[in-house]
Amino acid sequence: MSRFSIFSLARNAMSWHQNWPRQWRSPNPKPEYDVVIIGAGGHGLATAYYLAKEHGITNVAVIEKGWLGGGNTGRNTTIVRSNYLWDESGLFYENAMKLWENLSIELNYNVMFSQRGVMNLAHNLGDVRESVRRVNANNLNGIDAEWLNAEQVKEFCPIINISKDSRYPVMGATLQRRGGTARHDAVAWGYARGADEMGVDVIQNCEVQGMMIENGVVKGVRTSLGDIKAKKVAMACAGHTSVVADMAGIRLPIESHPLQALVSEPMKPVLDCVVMSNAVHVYVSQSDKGELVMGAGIDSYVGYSQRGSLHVIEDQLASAMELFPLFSRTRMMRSWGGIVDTCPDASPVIGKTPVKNLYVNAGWGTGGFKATPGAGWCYAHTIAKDEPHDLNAAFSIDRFISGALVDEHGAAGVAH
Amino acid sequence: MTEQFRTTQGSRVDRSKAINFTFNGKNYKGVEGDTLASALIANGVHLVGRSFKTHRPRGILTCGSEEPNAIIQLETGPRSEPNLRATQVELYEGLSAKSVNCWPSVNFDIAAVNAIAGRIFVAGFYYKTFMKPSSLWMTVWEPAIRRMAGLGVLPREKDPDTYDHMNEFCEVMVVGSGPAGLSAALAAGRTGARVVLCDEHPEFGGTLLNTKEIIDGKPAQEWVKTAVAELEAMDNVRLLKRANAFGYYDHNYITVHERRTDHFGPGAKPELTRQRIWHFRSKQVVLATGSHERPLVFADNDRPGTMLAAAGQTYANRYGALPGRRGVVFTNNDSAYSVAIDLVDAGMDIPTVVDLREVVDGDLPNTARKKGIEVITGSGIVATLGRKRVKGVEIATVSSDGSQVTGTKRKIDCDTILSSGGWSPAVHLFSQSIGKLRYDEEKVCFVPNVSSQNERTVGACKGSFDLQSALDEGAAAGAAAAKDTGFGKGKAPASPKALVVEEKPIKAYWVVPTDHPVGQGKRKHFVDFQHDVTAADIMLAAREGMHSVEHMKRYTTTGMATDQGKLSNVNGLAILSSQLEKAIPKVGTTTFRPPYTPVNFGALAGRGINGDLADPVRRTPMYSWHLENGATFEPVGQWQRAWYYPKAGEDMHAAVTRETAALRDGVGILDASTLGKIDIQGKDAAKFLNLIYTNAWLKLPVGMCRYGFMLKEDGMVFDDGVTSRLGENHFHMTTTTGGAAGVLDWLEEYLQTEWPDLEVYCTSVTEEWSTLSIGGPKARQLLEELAPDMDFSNENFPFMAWRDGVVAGVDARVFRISFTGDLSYEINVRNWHGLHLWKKCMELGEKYDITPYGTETMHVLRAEKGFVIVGQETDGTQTPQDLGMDWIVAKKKGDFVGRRSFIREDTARADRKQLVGLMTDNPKEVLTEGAQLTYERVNPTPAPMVGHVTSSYWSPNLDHSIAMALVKDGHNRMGQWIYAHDRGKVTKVKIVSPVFYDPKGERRDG
Amino acid sequence: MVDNFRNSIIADKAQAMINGSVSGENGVTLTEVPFLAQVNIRGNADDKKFVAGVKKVTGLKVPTDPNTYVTKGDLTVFWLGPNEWQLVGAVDAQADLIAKLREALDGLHVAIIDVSGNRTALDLSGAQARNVMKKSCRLDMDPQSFSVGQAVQTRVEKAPVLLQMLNDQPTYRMFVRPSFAEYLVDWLLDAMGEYHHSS
Amino acid sequence: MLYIKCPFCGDRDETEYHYGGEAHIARPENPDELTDAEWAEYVFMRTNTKGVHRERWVHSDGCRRWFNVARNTVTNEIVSVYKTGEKPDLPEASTSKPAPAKKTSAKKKEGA
Ligand SMILES: Cc1cc2nc3c(=O)[nH]c(=O)nc-3n(C[C@H](O)[C@H](O)[C@H](O)COP(=O)(O)OP(=O)(O)OC[C@H]3O[C@@H](n4cnc5c(N)ncnc54)[C@H](O)[C@@H]3O)c2cc1C
Ligand SMILES: NC(=O)c1ccc[n+]([C@@H]2O[C@H](COP(=O)([O-])OP(=O)(O)OC[C@H]3O[C@@H](n4cnc5c(N)ncnc54)[C@H](O)[C@@H]3O)[C@@H](O)[C@H]2O)c1
Ligand SMILES: Cc1cc2nc3c(=O)[nH]c(=O)nc-3n(C[C@H](O)[C@H](O)[C@H](O)COP(=O)(O)O)c2cc1C
Ligand SMILES: [Zn+2]
Repeated sequence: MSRFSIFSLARNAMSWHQNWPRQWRSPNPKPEYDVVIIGAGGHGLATAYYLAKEHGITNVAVIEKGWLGGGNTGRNTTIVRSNYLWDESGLFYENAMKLWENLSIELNYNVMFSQRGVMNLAHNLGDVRESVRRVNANNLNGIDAEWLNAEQVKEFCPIINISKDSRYPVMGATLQRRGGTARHDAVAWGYARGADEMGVDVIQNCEVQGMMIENGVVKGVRTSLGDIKAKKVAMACAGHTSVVADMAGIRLPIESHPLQALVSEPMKPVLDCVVMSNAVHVYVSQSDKGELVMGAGIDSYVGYSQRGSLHVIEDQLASAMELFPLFSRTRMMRSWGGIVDTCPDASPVIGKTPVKNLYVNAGWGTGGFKATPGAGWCYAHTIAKDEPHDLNAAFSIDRFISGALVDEHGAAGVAH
Repeated sequence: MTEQFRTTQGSRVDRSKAINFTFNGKNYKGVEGDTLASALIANGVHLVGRSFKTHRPRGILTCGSEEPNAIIQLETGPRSEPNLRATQVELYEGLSAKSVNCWPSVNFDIAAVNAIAGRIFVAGFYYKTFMKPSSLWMTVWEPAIRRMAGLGVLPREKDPDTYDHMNEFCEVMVVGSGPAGLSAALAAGRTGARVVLCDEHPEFGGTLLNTKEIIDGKPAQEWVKTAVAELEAMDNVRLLKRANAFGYYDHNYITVHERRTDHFGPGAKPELTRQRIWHFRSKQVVLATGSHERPLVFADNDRPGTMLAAAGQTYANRYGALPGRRGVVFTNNDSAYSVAIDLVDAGMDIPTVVDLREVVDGDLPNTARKKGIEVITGSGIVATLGRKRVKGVEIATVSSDGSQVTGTKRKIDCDTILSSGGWSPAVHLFSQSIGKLRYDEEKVCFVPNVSSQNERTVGACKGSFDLQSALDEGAAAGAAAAKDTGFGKGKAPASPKALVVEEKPIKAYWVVPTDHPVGQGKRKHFVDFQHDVTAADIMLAAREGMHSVEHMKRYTTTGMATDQGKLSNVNGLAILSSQLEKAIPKVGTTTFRPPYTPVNFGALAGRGINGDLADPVRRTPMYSWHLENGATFEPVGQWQRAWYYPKAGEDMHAAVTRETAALRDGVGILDASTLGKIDIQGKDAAKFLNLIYTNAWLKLPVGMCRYGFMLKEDGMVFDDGVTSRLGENHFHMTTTTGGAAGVLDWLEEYLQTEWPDLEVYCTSVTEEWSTLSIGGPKARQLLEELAPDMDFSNENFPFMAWRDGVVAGVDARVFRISFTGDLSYEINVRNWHGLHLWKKCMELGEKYDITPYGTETMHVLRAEKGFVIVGQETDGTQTPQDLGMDWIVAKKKGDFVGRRSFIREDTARADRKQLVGLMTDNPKEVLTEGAQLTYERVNPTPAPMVGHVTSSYWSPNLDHSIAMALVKDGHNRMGQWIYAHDRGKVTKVKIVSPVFYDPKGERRDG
Repeated sequence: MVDNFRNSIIADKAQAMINGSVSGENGVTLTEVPFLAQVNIRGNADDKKFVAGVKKVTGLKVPTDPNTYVTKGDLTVFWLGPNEWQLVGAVDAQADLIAKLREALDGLHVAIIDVSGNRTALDLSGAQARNVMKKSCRLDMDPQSFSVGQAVQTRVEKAPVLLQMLNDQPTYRMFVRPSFAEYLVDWLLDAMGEYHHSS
Repeated sequence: MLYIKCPFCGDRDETEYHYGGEAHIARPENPDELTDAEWAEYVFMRTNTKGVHRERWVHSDGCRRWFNVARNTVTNEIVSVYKTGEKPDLPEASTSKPAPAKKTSAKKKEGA
């Protein structure tokens, strides 16, 4: 693989860019692998990358029914932060954050991780209380977090309306300065390129349609391109986890829902940070190309349609206008949906399953993009060692039996 | 300035009505009926903008919403709007516009130096660089990229305009008003069905307004006129112009964005909403959305003066504006010959048509030849000359497979290039509704194949590119659609006869070669004009492994600009397909998404743009009194509750100190009307309560009340409240303010789905009652005055009892319950009596110095007593036991919702986080709510947190701060000292009972 | 008789409603009809005793067709659901009605609840009323779908209402929770603004 | 936005309803007899069907009745609406359904 840099760019420019190699191959599946990962989203690809890099396991296939990165990885609002409430989550996401901070260099792929600061607004006394609680929890966990009062909010983001007469007055916000956004596609591509280089087969347009299970042990997968044997199989298929788990006879505490996002036409920058408000269902940033990238709410019902309802967008924009009156004269350029896999406690599941050598990584719901490097890293450990890493031990399916949920509704909110 | 390029006759503009406008600071004249684009063209202005990345000069390319280049900023001040397409902006007197994304001016744009470094700026270059050192990314590179971002500028002021929404139902919705749409609307309208016809354009007629077709022997525009007149006369037909059908959603839900006033100029019609979103539920839909002409991808194909052929025809025919003096037409199909013919007729010099096909012998080419136009076959434009305007073209014969230039170059002088690469049906709405497409090899385009909803496509949208088919298919579909909704017999009315000119097949030709291999020299083949994506970029993406069309799109950003690929998508995927040597249908299209044409945020927000209309503010009957008496308010869900009532000069602290003292020493009054109230009756009512509350209800005597907890099945507390037995089979339940609606839905869910055999009816009576809580040692005295006929003695009206009576002259139900620990009564009267009772209390209570108090004081008072607030002490992870309230969990009554969860491993743990009180060493120090707790003072990071402060107040009655907290193993740690952390500050605190005040409950009875 | 202790929660909106109304042929008016007697009845329409009992008191058979109401004199019975009805009568009629209903339905599984204060009523009337409703409600308001004799529980924008088509003027009567009344009035007045100017 | 026919009131927009999750998960009669895992099955585990999904809705802003909807979760086509207590056999959804993956293991019974 050729290294990417300004020098290689200049060199290639001389030859009219004719000599760039493929960033990843399109291999045919081998009959057998040590590990088959189902789903080439950010999580699946990162898992493959760390399996190879950290654990030396390179006889790995990532099987993707569509195009790599085309699931939620390719349709999310790219907010990255680690300021979760509970220790289990805070430490998990902080580990991911640390990986983000070095990811471009690690992958030799500019994922444009932009630490422009993420603000979560508080609109009532309950929000304020919960925000302060979270800031304190973060600080004690070594995660950067600040509480801003309304005036400080305005200072940090001058276009926000903090009028007390507003329908949703801003009473303050938490701020994580290290939070920000990343270029979602580049994350998938960078991991794919990195994994491919170490020998991982990323097999696209190949759907897993069944599992081979003998005596409670997984032996491989049945795919649209034929059967593939595997010593271990790892699910990383987000919204489709229940469908794939069902092939192994496993039921999960997961429901899939449509979640929408939209972009405006590109404009000169007016918003240089990320603003989220769970109470009024607004989360928005402005990309380096100038579009406002906004997440809308989740549709209430189970859905696999990658589409959502307009009224969700209309309600959300009405709220957004109150916070950002100047958005009125811009235009929505495109809207789309993803299928998010939600868990009852708004926390993910990463760990072993009742079927031996079959692993699950799911339940990321509206917020798993930020976890991508960390989830891949922990999941790779779990698969390689057949036991969870300390950082993801709390996120086993068993917690639904024991009752040890990690309830992040407050911090996870509607979507982000 | 005069309009040098305005023709003298024909066209739909009114040359007698001049309109003054300015563009980039210069004054111009246009005429009525012009768009900004046509007026600029009439004035010979072609350079209207700069491209996104490399800031190359850009000219007007199209005449509709598909325009990628002519993007402008309209007006200045609060009504300024970024990124409008000049091709859609209707001219009005005084219009002022300027180019976007160029500095200092469109003529001299400094960022155009980008183009010089352009050899490095290929697709995806930014993924390959700017990585090291990482410190520079945030400080240098990203800010630099960001400075280049965006097209127009948002006004900073609040939008002075208004927007609204309309909800409509119809039998047949027709989108697009070309010949196909008009025929469909006529056929459906004549059946009497409710029909809607909408079109983005300011006039109905579609392409018939642009061309010179003949219908029934007369100019087609006469047919349009009669058709529109007939439709206008039908009561059952709604006609919407300037109306972009932007979304086709599930269940035949179509959304339309209508621009109602923009064409009058900003602020000209203040009484009208500026724009409107229509929500249509249509039983049947006819899509007659026409097609988009595709540009040919040839070397230097983005110089100003390059235009789509049909757009040039439209400017001449419809607007009387010639695209130039001398033009070369470049095509791979017959339709462009009618352009050449019309332009010659309009007075333009069209010396040549360059046709990529080797054999060209159709009727239209032959007519063109007869007009003296040279037709050069098997050839292409291989280079263009000029910089800010085309000066000429170089043409040569090219190989039929597109691989190379085969002949010698010949130069033709011209100022305009009119290119046509064929037509792409506008299948956007069809695809949004999940219709499946098929690739038509002969027509060289994707056409609708399988519908997924009640919808039909007709005319050019279906790939039927001739006028007669459009008319016939429209009529048939209109009639059939109406019939499917129960109107008419389904027989299409005979359609008028179009003059049909046979067209010969198009030849697919995706990239026209030039004198160097594509991408390996200075000439660029643009595919996405706004985003500067070239054929070479797409080829590079393919080489780098971006084989999916979706990867190619994202890597190169093809189709991601404001036109959403209306012109570029098919060319892009075709180039990818040839690069991969894969058939076009195997490569496929990217996903079509709403909106068809971008829609203003303000319009989508509708009247909700005014926040108070976006979300109701709910008010109690006493709200006006609170407001007049200086209350501050606290939002609780949609409700506004009085928070505290500061007197002159008081801050919250002072007000709350005064209010709490009043209640403990005298009498206080609180508006508690927002509590949820549910009437529950039926012979199984008590049994039902037993199932949904944790405690026992069968034996509660009539006349008495009881406090209860509700759990979700996971065993965690989700609502609480006092429920009173009104009769043997009749209860009155109260819920938290925020929980009211959810609790009722939830009760009904269990009743209707789990226990349908229980005879119980639940009905919301939340707002039947206004609720006033009157508490304090003097409450009884006041009550006795208010209700002289009632007996308030402890014996006859004990704690946790209720009585009916007349209070202040009106019927009331009085509950003796207390959330403060002091003697307290909750008086419920009809909603409409609430204000009266409140005022009466204030009047009679004056001598006791009655003090209204708000939610803040209520919180302090209840915290002094250790009473929990669901949502403050709880966050969905607490059992009643965690809250120290085992007593509320019945051990013997059997099952209730959530009970089974208690014995799970984690829930049964003895050292869960439990509710306790906290006392600071320093009595004056008030902890911060949300402070985190640790057992040890000094901690490593991450620190082992053992809980947090849920409530914390200054307690004037105790002259000491108090706090409640959830602490791991707290119940076993009474008396221990632990540490509270709030943003760096550490406070030592002692674990105590959460009941701080009157632990024996001696104040309860007054 | 209206006792003078009563206050409508939107009393202070009265002038705004007058100002916001548009007179004339093409107009639209908004008025409050406060304090109507309202009684919620739950019961089993298949039970003849129940039907007869209600009929005895009101002279009306409880409607079983969805989204309808029946009227006799001052009394209207609305269908709210398969086992739920709302009786609306003249101001102050509720006490008497409730007493009689309780007596007539004694022993049956019913609930008879005074909800006179639980909602107030707004009348939107005039030639433009239908357009105002179309701006506000996601139901088909055209006459072939919603006509006199029909009433639905639905939402007018974000306010839950019982919406009655009272007459062909058309007049729409909206029974709305008092806490939402001010919002609803503001919403409707805002929607009426357009007709105010263009008459 | 879905357009759902309440079995009592008729066609109404989605905004009048609340979604109530998967239908036909009966509450266990004797929770005490269940293992923790069986209880978790009832409280948390869901079929999350891709294809025709039977689910509960309540007509919150209308008649307040709970009822069932069988809806194709891919196309949103509503295959059937029926009252609580009923469970009709259903015709297949008419529009495109993704091929449900072949099952190699017996599917578990719903509920506990
Ligand atoms: C609109 C929206 C906004 C969001 N905003 C944010 C945000 O701001 N911040 C944040 O942190 N998170 C956000 N999220 C969530 C985030 O996108 C996801 O949690 C995360 O991307 C999940 O990554 P993944 O790799 O697990 O899943 P995916 O990227 O969805 O990958 C799963 C892959 O599995 C494949 N697959 C499924 N079934 C099969 C099969 N049978 N065979 C083969 N392959 C299969 C799929 O095709 C898919 O490519 C958002 C999500 C959405 C939809
Ligand atoms: N010679 C050729 O090859 C060729 C090719 C294409 C079209 N044509 C001609 O074009 C005509 C086709 O007639 P037609 O009626 O099918 O199409 P049309 O192009 O005449 O009309 C389509 C109309 O729909 C409008 N529209 C499209 N999408 C819309 C949306 N989402 N919302 C609102 N409006 C929308 C367009 O603005 C346009 O006015 C015929 O006269 C045919 O001869 C010829
Ligand atoms: C962060 C982000 C930014 C995006 N910006 C744009 C954009 O500028 N232009 C555009 O057309 N689409 C943009 N998209 C949307 C994509 O085109 C696409 O709709 C999305 O990835 C979902 O894929 P699909 O629509 O192909 O299903 C963006 C998507 C994301 C996640
Ligand atoms: Zn209903």
